[in-house]
Amino acid sequence: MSEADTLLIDATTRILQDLCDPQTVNAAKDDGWKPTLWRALEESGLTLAWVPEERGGAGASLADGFAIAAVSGRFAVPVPLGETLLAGWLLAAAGLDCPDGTMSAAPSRPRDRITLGKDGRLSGRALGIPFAGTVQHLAVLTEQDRTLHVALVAAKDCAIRAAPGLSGDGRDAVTFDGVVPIAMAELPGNLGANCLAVMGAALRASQIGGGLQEILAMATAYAQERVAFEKPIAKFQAVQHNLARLAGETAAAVAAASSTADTIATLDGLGDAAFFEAAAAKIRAGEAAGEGAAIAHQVHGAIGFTEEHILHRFTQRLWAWRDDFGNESEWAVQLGEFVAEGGADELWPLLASR
Amino acid sequence: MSEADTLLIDATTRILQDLCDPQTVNAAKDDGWKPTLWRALEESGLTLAWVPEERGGAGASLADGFAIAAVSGRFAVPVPLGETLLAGWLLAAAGLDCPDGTMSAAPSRPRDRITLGKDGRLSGRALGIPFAGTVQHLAVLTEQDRTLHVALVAAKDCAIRAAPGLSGDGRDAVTFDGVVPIAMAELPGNLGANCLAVMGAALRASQIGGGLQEILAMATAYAQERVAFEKPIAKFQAVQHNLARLAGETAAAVAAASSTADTIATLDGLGDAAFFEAAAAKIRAGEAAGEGAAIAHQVHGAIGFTEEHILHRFTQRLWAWRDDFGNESEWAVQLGEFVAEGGADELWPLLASR
Amino acid sequence: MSQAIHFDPIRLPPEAEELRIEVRAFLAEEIANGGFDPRTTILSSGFDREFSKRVGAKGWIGMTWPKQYGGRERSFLERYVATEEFRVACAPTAAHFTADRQSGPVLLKYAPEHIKQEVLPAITRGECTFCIGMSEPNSGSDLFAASTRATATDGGYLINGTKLWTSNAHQSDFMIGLFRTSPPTKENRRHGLTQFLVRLKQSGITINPVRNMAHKHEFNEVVFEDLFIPEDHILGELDGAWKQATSELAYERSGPERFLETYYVLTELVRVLGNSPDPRAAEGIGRLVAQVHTLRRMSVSVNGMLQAGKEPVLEGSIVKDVGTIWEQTLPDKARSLAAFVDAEPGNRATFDELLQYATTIAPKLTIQGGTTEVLRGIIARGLGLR
Amino acid sequence: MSQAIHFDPIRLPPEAEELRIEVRAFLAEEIANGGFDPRTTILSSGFDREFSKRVGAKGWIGMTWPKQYGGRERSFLERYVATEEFRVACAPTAAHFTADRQSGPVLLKYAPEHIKQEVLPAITRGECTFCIGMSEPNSGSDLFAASTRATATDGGYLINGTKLWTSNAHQSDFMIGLFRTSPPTKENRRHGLTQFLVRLKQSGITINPVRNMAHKHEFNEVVFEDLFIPEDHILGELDGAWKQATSELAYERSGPERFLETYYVLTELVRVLGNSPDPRAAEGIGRLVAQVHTLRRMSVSVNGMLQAGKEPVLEGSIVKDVGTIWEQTLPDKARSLAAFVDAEPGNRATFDELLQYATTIAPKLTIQGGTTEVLRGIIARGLGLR
Repeated sequence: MSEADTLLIDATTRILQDLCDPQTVNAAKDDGWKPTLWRALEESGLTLAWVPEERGGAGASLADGFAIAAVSGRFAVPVPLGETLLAGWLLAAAGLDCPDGTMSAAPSRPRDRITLGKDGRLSGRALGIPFAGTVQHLAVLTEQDRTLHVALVAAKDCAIRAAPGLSGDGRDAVTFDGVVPIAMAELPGNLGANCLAVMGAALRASQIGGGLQEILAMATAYAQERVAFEKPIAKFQAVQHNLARLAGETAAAVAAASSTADTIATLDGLGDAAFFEAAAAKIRAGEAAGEGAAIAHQVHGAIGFTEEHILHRFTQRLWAWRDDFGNESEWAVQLGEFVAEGGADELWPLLASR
Repeated sequence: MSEADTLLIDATTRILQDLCDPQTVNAAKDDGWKPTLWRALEESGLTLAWVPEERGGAGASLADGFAIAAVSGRFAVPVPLGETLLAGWLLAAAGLDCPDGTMSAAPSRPRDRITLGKDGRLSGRALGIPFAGTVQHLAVLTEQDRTLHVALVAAKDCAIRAAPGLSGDGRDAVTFDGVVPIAMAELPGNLGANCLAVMGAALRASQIGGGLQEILAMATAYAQERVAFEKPIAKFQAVQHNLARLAGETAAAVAAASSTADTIATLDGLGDAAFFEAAAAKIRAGEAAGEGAAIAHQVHGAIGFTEEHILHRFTQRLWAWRDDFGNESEWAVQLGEFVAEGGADELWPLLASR
Repeated sequence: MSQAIHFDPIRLPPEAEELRIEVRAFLAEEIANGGFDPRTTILSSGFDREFSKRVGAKGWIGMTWPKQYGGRERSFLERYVATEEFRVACAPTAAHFTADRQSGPVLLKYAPEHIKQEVLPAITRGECTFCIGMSEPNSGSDLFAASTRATATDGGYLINGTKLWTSNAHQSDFMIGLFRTSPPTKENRRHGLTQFLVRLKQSGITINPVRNMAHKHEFNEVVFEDLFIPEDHILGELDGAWKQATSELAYERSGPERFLETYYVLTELVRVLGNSPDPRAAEGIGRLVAQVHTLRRMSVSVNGMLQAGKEPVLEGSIVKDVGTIWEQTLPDKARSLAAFVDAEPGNRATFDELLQYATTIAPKLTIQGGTTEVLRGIIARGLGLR
Repeated sequence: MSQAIHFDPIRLPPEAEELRIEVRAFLAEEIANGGFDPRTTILSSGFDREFSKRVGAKGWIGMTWPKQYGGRERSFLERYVATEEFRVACAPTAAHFTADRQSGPVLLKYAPEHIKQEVLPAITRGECTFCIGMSEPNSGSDLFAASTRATATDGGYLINGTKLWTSNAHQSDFMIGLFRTSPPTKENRRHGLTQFLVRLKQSGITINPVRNMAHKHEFNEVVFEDLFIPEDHILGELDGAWKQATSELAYERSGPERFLETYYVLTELVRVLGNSPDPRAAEGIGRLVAQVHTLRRMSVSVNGMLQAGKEPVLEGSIVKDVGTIWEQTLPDKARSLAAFVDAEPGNRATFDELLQYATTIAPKLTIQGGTTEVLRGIIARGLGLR
């Protein structure tokens, strides 16, 4: 079992509490707080936690990075912290140096392909790239004659069609046609074509787990404050049972995500075990995100449906995160095919091996 | 809107109350009550309600027959009343005379095919035929060079592999290879290959609706009697909400089934409208059967799981009925393909036409 | 034990189907000539006074009401057909729908004659928008906790307090408000509330927007400060609003708007899945269609039974419970079924846009107009459990 | 606000994985030499004393207990591995499982030394079957309503009353029974119940079968008429059973048996869907596997945290709630996913047989050992709501 650095988690939590309190952010009149937050995260080394020190990063462990992601979920962080982490990991994996500033990674949807031509130019398109419209760089997984490469691209060089997505963070369409990367390198042999999807899914599962923990706490607290029919609604059995179900969904997401993070952190490369755990976590956490958000809203009633309440900062990100790096259906088909190929009698040994 | 004969419904209810009270049947040491019940049903003309008088039946309306089926569901009738009704309808549709006694109809599963050879012998196999192991005759929908025929077959002439099925009523495998029918006729042109499936689905949906009404009444009554934590469990909000959900499932099944019965009773032949309604009713009633049985058991707790309690007489039949004449998935694929063929903009006109 | 649940398999009568043809022609022409745009209507509040006036001119607002008040004395099944066609066409009915469904019937039953003569015809002309002033900051599901006071004064009442979640208050002419005229009694905590007709366009009323999580201005906070309401604006019995609350509920709960709120997602889903869906997609469509068909048949049945003088109160509540849960879960099911639809430009842009919107508004569908929790309590009472 | 829900990503230690290899070899050999048949075990009660003795001989019953009582002082994670392997192999463990999981730990904690020395070693040898005498005709979910009396007499107690739903009582040697020694007090309705060790093979006890809806004899009614129990057979505090009820609950709620009860359906589903499932079937398998994997990881985590001295009480209850709901709905999901599997003879006969059985027993999974309603109340309490 891997252990994340509690000091690092505490530091992340403190920065986010100070500079990204959802209540303050929600009430802010403009985005002026964003650069301050980003600077604090960057200066503390959190944004490039997964990049070795010699490549400009903080050289933290894989377990640390997932812990940062889980904390970022608990704050519904509206800056590309997770995305920059992921992009940094991809660049570092290929031995590339990491630039400062915000990044995102592409592709996010399983069927999007970006190819690298003989002329050194990219082509292809990726939809739903988180924060693509606002980040400075993109780390791109690309193919040239079946060889996988990682390319660092300046966002300004790409044609980006902005779309706010559910959370307002941006789920933008990026067209790479003709773009010349700033830097490029082959992906090492211990990583496959699904490496970005697996890491992205694991990251999102961690964030979903964190987000669910927070809306469970919010809904639990609200149920104890809100009075209806002359008692706190927490005293109604229907509300208690709804919250028990929310706790169950939260537990499943948290357990699946932390199991996956642990698997990736303790094994070398991203083999079948990482695929299996990441797929299961993204499926189960994605299901939990949908169920959990619905329950949290039901408990909150009308107030939770308003712009001024922070609940939507979480629920809209939960909905968005379940779509990123493969949705439940996409992962489930892949996982189902993997299991079927092994056959009925190999399923239990597979499960027990985790 | 078609109206069933209330006198007939009352008569059916009375016979079943007298001779097929679930409590009495459940406690009976042997099957001695079965012939008495069957004789009463037969003498009152209920078993051949859908057969014209000149062919040996009661000549009741289609609406009447579906009403009988719904009442039979309310009593979880363990004799082939619905099956004989259906077989009688099929034989009569082809202009064949109906024998006395118990019957069932084949095939029940959508992909089972029975063919009629040039030598006048049947071949093929049908699985899951309700009561096949105990009835005297089978009405069989069969094909000869794409022409549809109805054949009356003596059950003793077939090779029958008995299986009790969920309800114990029998869901038997019937092999027709080499069987020479007692009588045979072409199906009239206004009926197609799906006519038995459509009628069977409509019949089962009616029975499921009746069964759900009864378990809703049982669970409601039980919740008011059973005391836990010093009050009737009906006073617990969780139990109230479970029963409200059961009421919703019951309502959906009843509404879908009665709409289908009305459609078949008022239109000539079994065209697209009958297919659409029967498909929707079998899907929705089948879903309701599963959900509803689960809720009724949850409300009843341990007592509902015992042999001596009558709940299982209903729930096991609900589970069995949803498999007969096409399950939810089979009908849903057919209905989905039908809707998709019409296209998005024709969906609302289709719905509104019903 | 309660009466068995029952749904007469009611079909819409010929006059209703004739009306459907008229309504469809009207809506098609409106769309064709730019009268409204369905997509815009979905994504906005759907409030368009000019459109409402054109609907009023056709005689389709308050169409079941007596002719002397501008109504057309048509049946509830005719109204049913018009309502579902407007809803499915995503027409902007917000400026008249509340008055048509709820406020008008209340006025018809409880308002003094001169108010009926003044207001009802204006509603039918589409010139008069109503909102409903029930909820308050501390009184949501529990309406009888309302604390906004109506204090008796010369010839009327002075209103002080705050209503919340009042949809469209900022664009309305009238509110039917629930105010406290007496404290509750020990025996009956529902005692002491009275319904009033409130004219909104006057001083003493401040309306503040409450934006929703889709960042739209739909709700309002309505603050009353010494607002005077004349005595003859009382609707029904003083202190006895609790007796009136249930009068039109079966209609209100069982209308097509109770399951068609996100119907556009289903239409677009069928479109993106194409004419030859694989078994996975076909099964999904089939199950969704079976459910919406069943809900519609339940809803038609309840309306028809009401028209026939029956009282399907339990059935009406069930339609709302099953219907709102369904319309709420539809976006998630559609998302899953469309997971493998190719994202080539144009293929699913409309679907994705509408799906995203429906996902965002879905949470309110089991909260507004009575939460699932309250509704299931009502159903449980109908079953004899409470 | 409560502590955040947490699951340490615990992996099973090498000694547990070594044990797994041993257990698998044992089970494979048992099946090969006819020691037990998985299918028969599923369809029967799974009670086989000879098998239990062979398991006892391997040292796998009470394996976490002190060696002085026949235990092996192995870790709870080792026990976890053995339990899940036995469960997945559909081995007939009914003759020892209750004693291993519940009764033994109660004796260890509360029984006097001479009883521990007598009974515990016999349990570990697989020679001693326990049942649990908690529920009564009028006391199911509400255990503290138990009314079977234990009246003080010379040197002990006389028991009169009836226990119900007592699984395997007819094949058991002992019961741990909950009897009323005093009336409840005004302040504490849970006061007045005491746990006793009951020797079943004596007069004064009548055991009547209660067949279940699958027509199997699993439950019993156990009638006590002036049964004498010596004083030293009291387990724990007189009148204070309510303090003891929670001692081993986290283990009891979070074991692999809480989500693997119908696991055989998943195995057979994967088999009938074949190696190249279509997207509909593949998605279905994928979602089911994601869920069972997650449950197992939750369950391992809770057991590991317990072993590490933590108190994941809330997490343990959640495992049981989510796990039992899942194992209950699995048969229905499998039925739907297998809808298009061809019915050629042999193809799905085993699947259909097991599916039918699982469908029939599914209702009990959210009732036995604490209903979903009671469990969710416990979770709500863990969240700080009660």
